[in-house]
Amino acid sequence: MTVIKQRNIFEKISKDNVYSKLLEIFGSDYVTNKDVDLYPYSQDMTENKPHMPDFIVIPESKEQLIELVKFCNEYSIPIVPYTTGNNVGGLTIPDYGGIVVDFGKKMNKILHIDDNMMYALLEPGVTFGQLKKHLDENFPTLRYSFPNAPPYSGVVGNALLSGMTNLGAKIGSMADSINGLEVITVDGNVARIGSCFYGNDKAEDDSWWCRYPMPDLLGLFVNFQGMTGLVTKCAVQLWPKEPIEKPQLVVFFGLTDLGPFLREVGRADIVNDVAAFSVEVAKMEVGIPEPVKYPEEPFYTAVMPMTAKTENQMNAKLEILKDIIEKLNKEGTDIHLIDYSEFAKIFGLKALNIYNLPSQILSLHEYSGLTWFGAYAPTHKFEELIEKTDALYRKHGVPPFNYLKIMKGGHYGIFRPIIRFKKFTDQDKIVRLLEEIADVCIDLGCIPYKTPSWLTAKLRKKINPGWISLFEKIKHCMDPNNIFNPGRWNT
Amino acid sequence: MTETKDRDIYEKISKEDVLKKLTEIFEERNVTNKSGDLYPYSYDMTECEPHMPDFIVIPENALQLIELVKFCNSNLIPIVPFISGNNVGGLTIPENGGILVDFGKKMNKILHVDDNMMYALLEPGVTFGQLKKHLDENYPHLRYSYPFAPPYAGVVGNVLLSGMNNLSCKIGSMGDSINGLEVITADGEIVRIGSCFYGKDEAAPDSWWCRYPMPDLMGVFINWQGMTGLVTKCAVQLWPNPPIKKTYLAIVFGLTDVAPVMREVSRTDIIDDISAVSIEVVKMAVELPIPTKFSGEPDFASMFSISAKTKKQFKAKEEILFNEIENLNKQGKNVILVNADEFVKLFNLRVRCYLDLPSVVLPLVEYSGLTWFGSYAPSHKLEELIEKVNKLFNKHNITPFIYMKMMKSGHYAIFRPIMRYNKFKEGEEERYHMLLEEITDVCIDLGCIPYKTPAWMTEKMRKKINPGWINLFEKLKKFMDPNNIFNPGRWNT
Amino acid sequence: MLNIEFPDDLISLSLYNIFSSRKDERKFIKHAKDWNKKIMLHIEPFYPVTVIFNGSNIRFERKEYPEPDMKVKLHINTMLDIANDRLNPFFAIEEGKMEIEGLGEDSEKIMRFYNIFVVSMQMAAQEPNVNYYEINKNTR
Amino acid sequence: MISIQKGEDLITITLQNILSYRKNDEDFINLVLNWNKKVLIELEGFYPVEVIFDHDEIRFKIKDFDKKINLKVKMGIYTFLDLAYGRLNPIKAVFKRKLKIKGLLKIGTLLKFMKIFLKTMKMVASDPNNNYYELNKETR
Repeated sequence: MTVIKQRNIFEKISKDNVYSKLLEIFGSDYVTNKDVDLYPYSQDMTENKPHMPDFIVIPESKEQLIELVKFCNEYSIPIVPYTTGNNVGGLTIPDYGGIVVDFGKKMNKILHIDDNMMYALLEPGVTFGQLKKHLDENFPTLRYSFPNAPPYSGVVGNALLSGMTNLGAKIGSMADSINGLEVITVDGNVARIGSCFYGNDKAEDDSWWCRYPMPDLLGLFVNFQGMTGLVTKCAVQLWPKEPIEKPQLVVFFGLTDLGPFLREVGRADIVNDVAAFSVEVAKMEVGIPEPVKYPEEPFYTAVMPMTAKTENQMNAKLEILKDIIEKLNKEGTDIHLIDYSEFAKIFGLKALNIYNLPSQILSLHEYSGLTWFGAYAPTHKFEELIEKTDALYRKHGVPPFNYLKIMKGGHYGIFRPIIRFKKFTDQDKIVRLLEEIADVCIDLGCIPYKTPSWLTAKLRKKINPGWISLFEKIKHCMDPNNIFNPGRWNT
Repeated sequence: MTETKDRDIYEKISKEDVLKKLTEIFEERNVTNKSGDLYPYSYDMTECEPHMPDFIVIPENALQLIELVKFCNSNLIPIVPFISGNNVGGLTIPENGGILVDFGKKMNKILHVDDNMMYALLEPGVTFGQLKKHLDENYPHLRYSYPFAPPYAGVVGNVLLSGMNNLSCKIGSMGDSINGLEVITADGEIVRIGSCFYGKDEAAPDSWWCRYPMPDLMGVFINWQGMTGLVTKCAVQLWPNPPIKKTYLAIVFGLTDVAPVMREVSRTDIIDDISAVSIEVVKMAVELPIPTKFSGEPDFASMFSISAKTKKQFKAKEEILFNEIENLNKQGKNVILVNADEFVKLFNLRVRCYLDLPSVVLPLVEYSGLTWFGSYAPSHKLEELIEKVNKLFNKHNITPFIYMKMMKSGHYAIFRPIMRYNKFKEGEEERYHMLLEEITDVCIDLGCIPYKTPAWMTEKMRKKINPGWINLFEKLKKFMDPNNIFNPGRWNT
Repeated sequence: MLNIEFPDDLISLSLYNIFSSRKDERKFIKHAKDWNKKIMLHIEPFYPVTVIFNGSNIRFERKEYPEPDMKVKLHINTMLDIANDRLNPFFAIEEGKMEIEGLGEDSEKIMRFYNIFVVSMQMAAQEPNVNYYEINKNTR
Repeated sequence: MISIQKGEDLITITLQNILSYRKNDEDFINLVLNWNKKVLIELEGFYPVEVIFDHDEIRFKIKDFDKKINLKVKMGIYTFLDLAYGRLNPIKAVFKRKLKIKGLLKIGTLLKFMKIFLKTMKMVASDPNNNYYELNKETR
């Protein structure tokens, strides 16, 4: 588990002086050091070891943060960015204490929607629910895409950490949807990256339309978990909303039937996304607290958002989909296609939760603990991944909750075993299972995202030394005093 | 024009000793310093000021290059990567001399094509023609995409510099199609980036399938024009090759109406590629030396390529396109949509060179000189760009040659005025460069962002870019290449 | 007032969902109460489920009972066609899309089956998604 | 041997491209030689082009047309393509008013024009793209 190297962060300056400086920057209403306030920020849903921050600050402007960064860099005080704390990787647990910057409260404005170039310029605190509402009400012809996360989780964090959403089969990782960033670097410099990079202190609202073609500095902040700077603005791509919607449900009676299906349907380029779950998850959805799979039941169910501009286009897509399933069944799979919205009404409308995102996947939250091994995966290893993890689940007597996706027209996959648990009671068992799953998956070439530090510790042993030293060098170049979210990737 | 900062690169070591070392690393037959051999590497099609390299080396493996980089880094000798010299930005002109590494000759292998995860693992020297041939023969169900460039241009250079191809309306900039890189950094360390990053020295050929989700070190090498390291391997995404393909030609009357036409059609998300050229360009293809536009002639020709898995799907897409054009005509535009293959045959087959990429785009190569302002552009500014740039062309009475594209379902656009000229005609180069500078100023003011930028252009940009970006850029460059040995001079480094 | 046992397999859950929306409805109670029949329903490609009507109780069992009073077999998509009024149940029987054993001449049985199963299904299908939005309104 | 003026505008380039296709072919030469007629071809949406058949020469004009025109032909681009690709029979086209012709009575002229132009156009259309592939085979 997370190794916390002891480090006294108040060598150069007393805690009291830090406090008074923070009061000076943010004002007394927006700074706290009271345990009751700090406690909720000391942990998340996962098993990762909690650690108390020393201060919480609630910023409202870039200027405040510039001052904060300069100050913290001078005195080597850790800064941990926080939006809503919904990540499943302990990413905002302040492993070394220091200052948690809560963007969720006041830096949560939708600054601009560009109708023509189809993007949204956001502050870090904007949530999925907020963005969806804003678009539905003001730009009904545009859509964003949503992950399998509650509506009160953050858009910018998801994009910066290569999350995946319900357009994943079409557009791939969300990292490729970032048009531009405004970032505060360790020296207190504000850098505007992407097509918004013209203009001395301010960029035009209509200039945040692309990441390229200048030297790609954006990568320095993608998937770095806040280790290289403080992001204060982010522009993400939006997509045209197509009038015709016909989600489909696919059931898989063979344990590994899902593998070939995901590969084929991904390449066919006809669905927006495939969200494939173990049947246990589907049952959990309609309120079975401890779902078990009966032998007659299918192993997996997949929900696939499908949209089109015209009925003819939709029919053409469905025809292709049916052909794929027919072909696979001829080759021995046992796969069946069902109209999802119709089925959901018969089966229980709660099931629509999985489709109408963002939504509260209720049953996940009835548990105190939630953790997972979320990974980008090689699609030709799907079968092996399913079989091996299934065996591990059974060995530990935990119901298998696997969540699979196909990404970017079939170019890669997502494999994500999810585990709910009761904190403090069965946590140790779960941790063991999770570690075993992680080892198996990494050996099969999976690459975890939103990684807790106990996982990056494993990764570091497998990654080529050249990569590690370049990573270390860049981290050092960007953050010589290790003030930005220290501890991530074992920094 | 490019200022070549004079820098004596042989302070630390004599030219002779360098030659000795190079021969030791690459063997005599793969090293030259004869001006006869060096000359062709000293210039390109553009007006960018030529400069002779001191040596050409032809590598065949990474180990040689590691040795080279270590040597150059400790002796401060510039290294300039070269594939086929087809870029239109003077990017491989060795502004400070030094060693030019020609990947095109021996490091040009297609190392692996992954049928399932749809990517190709390439050495830097692989060309578009070579890749297309290889796929057509061995993986007919897969395709790569091709730029408006000859088949002997390099694939890896194009992706590393965010080029755009004939799938751009679907997939956007090629910068997003890179799955992984193998790079040699200044200290001679070899770095594998992307999902191939597991494994101490070698990566499994089936592990080059994605850029994410680990910290994105790849950005450090994208669009950097070789300033941060030497790329020795690159994996690029391939796409399914659908059985049905067809190109439609939209003939657009009215100078700026092509803009809304491209914008609307791109958003329908049914087109693989949308490109548009001034009508004069179409006529150039027919060997008219200086074509002029007559009244009554349309202003732009726009090409839409559609592909589909089934007839039904193709018909559905066609229907959507027809409706879109109908709407536009209802709104007062004047667009005639015809089947490109049919029309071109009656018009003149030479025009096919625009359809069957990669191909030698005849009207370009038939001139000795070629230069352009190639940029990513805000699509809502296209009208203004066309009007203003057209004026400039006419003012200098040079045939307007404007090439445009819509990228990634309409998220952004490409605006690229192009000029062919006669390199060896007295005063010609200066006359065209003057126009190019004026075009550059206008376009940058309207928010265009040039790519594959020559140094004189980055100089203009630096004045407009926010200081925070410049600082970060300088900091990173200094840190990746403290002795400034990697393609010095690019971005005025 | 009927009580319907809460099952825990996919198909029984669907039936539970269909019935429970009507469990306080007079007409439904009239038909379902004291019917005391075992109806085996096999929704392909899934598995057979036996619905046991016993006094005011409805239970589900994931198996074929020895001699059920009725056996019904149809594909899930046929079921959805019927539920959404795209297919008349009687044509479905004629066309062999819905196989029914043990219908006999007992018109009351037909009536009850029709009302309990088919009508309930159709009602579920026609219902607007209101209750779903209720569940979730806080989160949207 | 017929000499054909080089076109400089879209439509003339097209006409030239079509007519040149047979310029060395016996029958074509016999048809055209000393025909000495002026034909005005207009593609609707574009502009008229005068084609001048003058002894062993074919020339084009896009303005200052001659007073005396022997034949005026007018059609839309789609009719043009349909005729070329044999989807539409010229006689039908005339009756359907898709192909509008002034000077119908000079039936001889009309028929000869059809032989000279429409027939050639169809030959061009049905020709495989060989010549193109010839001209840049080294690059593919």
